[in-house]
Amino acid sequence: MQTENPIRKKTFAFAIREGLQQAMENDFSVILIGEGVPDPKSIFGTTEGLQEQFGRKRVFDMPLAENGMTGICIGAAISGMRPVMVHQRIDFALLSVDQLVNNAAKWHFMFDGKANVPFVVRMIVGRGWGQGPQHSQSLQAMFAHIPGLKVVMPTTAHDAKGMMIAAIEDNGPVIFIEHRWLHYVEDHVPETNYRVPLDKAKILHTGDRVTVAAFSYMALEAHAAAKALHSFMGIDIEVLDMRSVRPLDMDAVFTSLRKTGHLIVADTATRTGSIAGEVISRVAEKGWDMLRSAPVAVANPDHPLATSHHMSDGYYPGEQTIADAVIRMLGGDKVSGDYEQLCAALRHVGPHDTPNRSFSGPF
Amino acid sequence: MQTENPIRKKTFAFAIREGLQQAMENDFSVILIGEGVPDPKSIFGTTEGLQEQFGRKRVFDMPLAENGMTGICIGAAISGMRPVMVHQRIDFALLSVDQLVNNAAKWHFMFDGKANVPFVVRMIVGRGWGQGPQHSQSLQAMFAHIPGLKVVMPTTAHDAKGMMIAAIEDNGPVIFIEHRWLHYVEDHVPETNYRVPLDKAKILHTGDRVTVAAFSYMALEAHAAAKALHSFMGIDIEVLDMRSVRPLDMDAVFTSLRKTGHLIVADTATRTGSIAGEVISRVAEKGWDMLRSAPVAVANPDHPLATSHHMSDGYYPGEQTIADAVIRMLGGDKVSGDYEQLCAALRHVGPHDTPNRSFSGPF
Amino acid sequence: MLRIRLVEEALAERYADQEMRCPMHLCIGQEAIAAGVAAALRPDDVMFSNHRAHGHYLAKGGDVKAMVAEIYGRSTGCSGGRGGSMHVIDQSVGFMGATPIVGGTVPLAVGAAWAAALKGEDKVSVVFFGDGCFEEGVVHESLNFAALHKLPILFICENNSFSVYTRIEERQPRRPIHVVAQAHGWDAWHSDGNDVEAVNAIAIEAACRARAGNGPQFLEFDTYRWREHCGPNFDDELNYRSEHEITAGKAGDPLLRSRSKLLQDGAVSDGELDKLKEEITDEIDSAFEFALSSPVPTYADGAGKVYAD
Amino acid sequence: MLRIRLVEEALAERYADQEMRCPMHLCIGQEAIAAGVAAALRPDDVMFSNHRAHGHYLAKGGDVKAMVAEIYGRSTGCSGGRGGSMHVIDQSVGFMGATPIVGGTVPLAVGAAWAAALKGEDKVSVVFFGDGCFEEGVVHESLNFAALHKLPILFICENNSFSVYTRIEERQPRRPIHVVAQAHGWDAWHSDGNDVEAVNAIAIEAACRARAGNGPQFLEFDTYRWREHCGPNFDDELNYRSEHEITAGKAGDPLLRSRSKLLQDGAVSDGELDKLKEEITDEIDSAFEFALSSPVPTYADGAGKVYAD
Ligand SMILES: Cc1ncc(C[n+]2csc(CCOP(=O)(O)OP(=O)(O)O)c2C)c(N)n1
Ligand SMILES: Cc1ncc(C[n+]2csc(CCOP(=O)(O)OP(=O)(O)O)c2C)c(N)n1
Ligand SMILES: [Mg+2]
Ligand SMILES: [Mg+2]
Repeated sequence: MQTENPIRKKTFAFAIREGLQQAMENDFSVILIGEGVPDPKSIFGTTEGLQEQFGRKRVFDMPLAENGMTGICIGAAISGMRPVMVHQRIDFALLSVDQLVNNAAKWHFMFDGKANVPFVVRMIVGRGWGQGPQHSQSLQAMFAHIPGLKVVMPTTAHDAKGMMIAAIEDNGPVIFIEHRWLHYVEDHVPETNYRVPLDKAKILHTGDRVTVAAFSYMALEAHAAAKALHSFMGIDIEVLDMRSVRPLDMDAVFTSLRKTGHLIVADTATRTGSIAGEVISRVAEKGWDMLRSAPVAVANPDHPLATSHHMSDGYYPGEQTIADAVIRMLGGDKVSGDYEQLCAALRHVGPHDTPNRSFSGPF
Repeated sequence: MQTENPIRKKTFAFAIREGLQQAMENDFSVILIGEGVPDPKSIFGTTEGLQEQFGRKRVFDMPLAENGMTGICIGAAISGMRPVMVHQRIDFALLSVDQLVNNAAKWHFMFDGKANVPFVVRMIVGRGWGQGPQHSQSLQAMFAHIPGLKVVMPTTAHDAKGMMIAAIEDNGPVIFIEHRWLHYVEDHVPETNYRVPLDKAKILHTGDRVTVAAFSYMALEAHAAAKALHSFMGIDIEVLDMRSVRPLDMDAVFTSLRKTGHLIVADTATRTGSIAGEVISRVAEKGWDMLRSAPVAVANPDHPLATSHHMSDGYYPGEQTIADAVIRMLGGDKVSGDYEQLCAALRHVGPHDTPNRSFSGPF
Repeated sequence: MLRIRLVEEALAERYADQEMRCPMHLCIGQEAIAAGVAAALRPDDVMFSNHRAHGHYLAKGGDVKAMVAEIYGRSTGCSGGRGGSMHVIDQSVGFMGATPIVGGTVPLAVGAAWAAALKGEDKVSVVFFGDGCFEEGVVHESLNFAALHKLPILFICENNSFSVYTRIEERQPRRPIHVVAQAHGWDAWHSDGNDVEAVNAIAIEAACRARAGNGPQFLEFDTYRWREHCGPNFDDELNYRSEHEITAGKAGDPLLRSRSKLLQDGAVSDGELDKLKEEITDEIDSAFEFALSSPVPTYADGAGKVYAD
Repeated sequence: MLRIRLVEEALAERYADQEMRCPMHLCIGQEAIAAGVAAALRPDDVMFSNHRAHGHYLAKGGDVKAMVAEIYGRSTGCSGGRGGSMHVIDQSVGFMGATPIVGGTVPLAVGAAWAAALKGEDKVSVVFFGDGCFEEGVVHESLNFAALHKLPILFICENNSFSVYTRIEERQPRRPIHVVAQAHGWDAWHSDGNDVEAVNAIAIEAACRARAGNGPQFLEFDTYRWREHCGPNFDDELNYRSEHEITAGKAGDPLLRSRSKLLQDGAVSDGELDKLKEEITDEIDSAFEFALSSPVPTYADGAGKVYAD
């Protein structure tokens, strides 16, 4: 007789949906809105069936009016609702920066705590299949600069569900960023109604040679690099899935650095002004003595992404980039047979511009 | 008989006006638009008389419609005009982030260089007299994260004019950020039509003990600290007026660091996700060997500014903060009589929430 | 109305003391709109406002002590001193907040109406904004959504024909503002905004229609700002409006008109009005006393509460 | 019209080859609007478009080779391969650019009209957008500014009654779109968008009025999208629109209508039409050949030109 929970493998998209569903079951004030929320594609499956379950009074489509609708959600939030809004691409959310920054982030502060804005804004980072310059931006750093906003980027399906529930229960605005390629990735997703804190990193792979603090999809890339480095070169790096962008769990980074003394930060954004830079600067300021070498950012190059799949091939850093950075940092040699084996293992199979479905957790 | 140019002392606001004026005289395609541009207060005097000189076809007021008007300027720019737009507060420009980021920044790139967007957007950072949470933000980091945008923050009146002319002549979008308190500050402003590059820092004070890379108004604070440190404690720090936020003149920082080995970055923004962090991270990554101690960011605390003048007293770091950071970094002692003299010299006279008019250059 | 006028005149008078260190937009001359609309509302109806908020706040029943203290930057202020004149709030009377980003609160008011509709509450939501604000796209997005869902909301457009120093003719084509709302499917109303009875009559009917499920109501009221856009003074010397215009504008004084009407109708006597004025003056004096005697806060008082618990 | 249809059908057919690796929004069923409007324009009039741009680009005279190569991601594409289907440009024929942020190009078109007016050029500017786009605030900001300055601009609203899978009734109150523009002071026009002659007649008159200084013109055309919102296929199986509706929508086929009309009028013969089709098919084939035989670019080709020289 099996008493332990079996592994319940579900995709990140499923986990988001289940998190939304359970949060809506728990609390009648949770409402869900976004362009396409109730449509047949249901935001990549993440809102499937929710209108059927919760009715048209709680699950809505919306006009194309990002700033206005954001303000409307803020107005609803200070009136006792807990809205969740979805943007199919984070690029569209740029239209609503005014309401997010001037109102949502500051309402609680500027009215001396007299009102709360419980409001979750889901933003999806596009990648692949010619997303191009206006559908592939990864703009977490813009939002993370703003006091009053929390910004999270769950990586695993497990955390997606738990952080969704926690974000909805949070009494302030939470920018909830989902990397499009994560939607396909499976993990153990318990059926229970659980929370994952919005301010804690998690160790994906334990090691004592180099700390890799990684965000969102890059945490998967780092994890794959860690496994290959372990298997083929006997190098154990510590991979932190940062999970939260604001606040940053610097304690977790410092704890790991105390062991390793070496830091790589892997981000999904363009390098300049990125959150990777922010982590590095905090370590330089407050963890100077822990560092035994120059820290390294692994991030996208400082230009927009061209649409052509030929041109996007080479834009994104990945497992190999991270593994190479580790080896370089440790002064390792790249000509050994071990290294060749590692490269062979990490070599990408299939097209570069569709999600690599070999990632499968559980993490 | 005097042949050398005499010092022509003019305010930063005057210099902006003269830069605009000369650029408009040079090139008929330059047009100027913004809420209040032709009104009696003429954007703090920076647009005074320009409508009279250039007519109502080139100098405009505009409706309250930041995103739309930004798009309209972009449309005019790709049609051969060189628009300059003004926001009386950078906070209002948040409404136009979509057009700036999705269109202005990317148009040249995404159409393979087939079109240019020569477009200067002036944004003014508010401070003092109860500007409060929605009128005091300093959001350069948000814009500096975006490939395709140039972002500058001139400090001196001399540079304000020269960089304005250069920005208008640039064939791409330039975010031109003016700290409100700089408008009053005088400097030598030649009458000639000159340019100051958009990508170069400038040394305000030479020294070999600590490098202070400072932005905008903080460069003045750093300069005052440098003078006091020199006079009272015999410490010579090197103050870099960074002038440009994107691109960052890291060469200038590295050149200085090679002498000093110590870095402080002084920014006008809230700390997390700031450009101060960006500079530090780049130094940590690429200038690791030059650093002899942990770098330090001097920036605003990570919360919005309360309106109350009682509460804003203590929010902004200043000369004293920088001087203290220098002394701490050098392991200096703060109990000496010299230090007390320095503090006395730096002690603020008059209200903390109005510009300190004792700053007067020339730099 | 008289109360709003007297409070603002007192603020203007004492502004020179340099203890009210924040931008301040007075509504002197425009009081009838705030008063007439607020009198048509129930206590649990909700209200949002903009940078020129004193009149709205007071008309809805906001505490005058807390407002004055707010402007003085004391923790006893209605926003704990964090907001100043441009960010006032008194949720206990349904005044949900005012902020100075033009257009910023318009969708919030729609959101409050939406929340009321979703919860089945018998409430209307009201937002005040200016003619300039109508140019912001977010207002149109709000018009669309409110019409789509037939929300119980009143938009009150105070058309003083200026945005700062810029005339409406420089900013908008020559068509009445309310016709645009009408095109979006709103009920639209337009009247002299300096006639408090006319304002009130319209507001009563509009609120009634909104409450009865007839959808959103757009009320455009013409009025005139007497003093400078921001600050306590007159600004006639700037010459952006002619002496003639200013005189004509002030001749429409809503207070004077309402006073004559009341006296003529015999609704009140001169003596009663004087007594009322005295009472209000006392109230105001004690509000200023309250503000000035409130403890002086420090930086730390304005540093926390960035995130809700 | 036929050319647009044939090009898009060829794209749809070959999309399965997985060499066109980018989002693609076909306008099959909506061609009459692009064709009818473009035929009313002069070569130096300028045009802007959105995510569903192929028809507009081709109708304005855009190079078919360069468009196909663009979709294939080659450097020989009209945007050097950087844009794909959603960002096409051909400035040599006045096609100033298309981008997929909904509403993004609307103010740009107004800016182009403004520039033309400032320079005294005898040009009109045209922008195409959908019924969904009309909900974006930036469109209203654009309406206001264009009306204020009486700019020579045509807004072409292609009302296919859907935004992705969402019906207009879920997004907007029940009022015609063009009446809102009218309220802003625009001349407004409305007609069946599948009747190319009607579209053309209106566009000619509107362009003429705009050019003559009568200010901005808003043209709303009703039409129907046959295929999925994004991608090459039909999506009837998703059941967000009824079989009946789809059949009725397709019955309005602008090509069929125009073909019958032309044949009936004796303007062309069957044989001439067949020949035309053959010519176009040849042109299309060679466009695909061109695309496929263009050199394959690499990452470096898409990395520079971030800043203008
Ligand atoms: C988004 C934004 N743009 C500009 C401003 C600057 N500003 C403050 S009040 C104002 C005028 C608003 O005019 P109107 O809406 O008619 O209100 P009024 O001042 O006449 O009451 C302006 C332009 C702002 N606060 N916010
Ligand atoms: C600002 C923004 N919001 C959302 C989207 C996603 N999106 C792309 S096309 C589209 C539908 C637009 O509908 P409509 O304007 O009617 O044009 P149609 O597709 O019907 O031609 C949406 C919602 C986007 N690209 N940009
Ligand atoms: Mg006004
Ligand atoms: Mg449509």
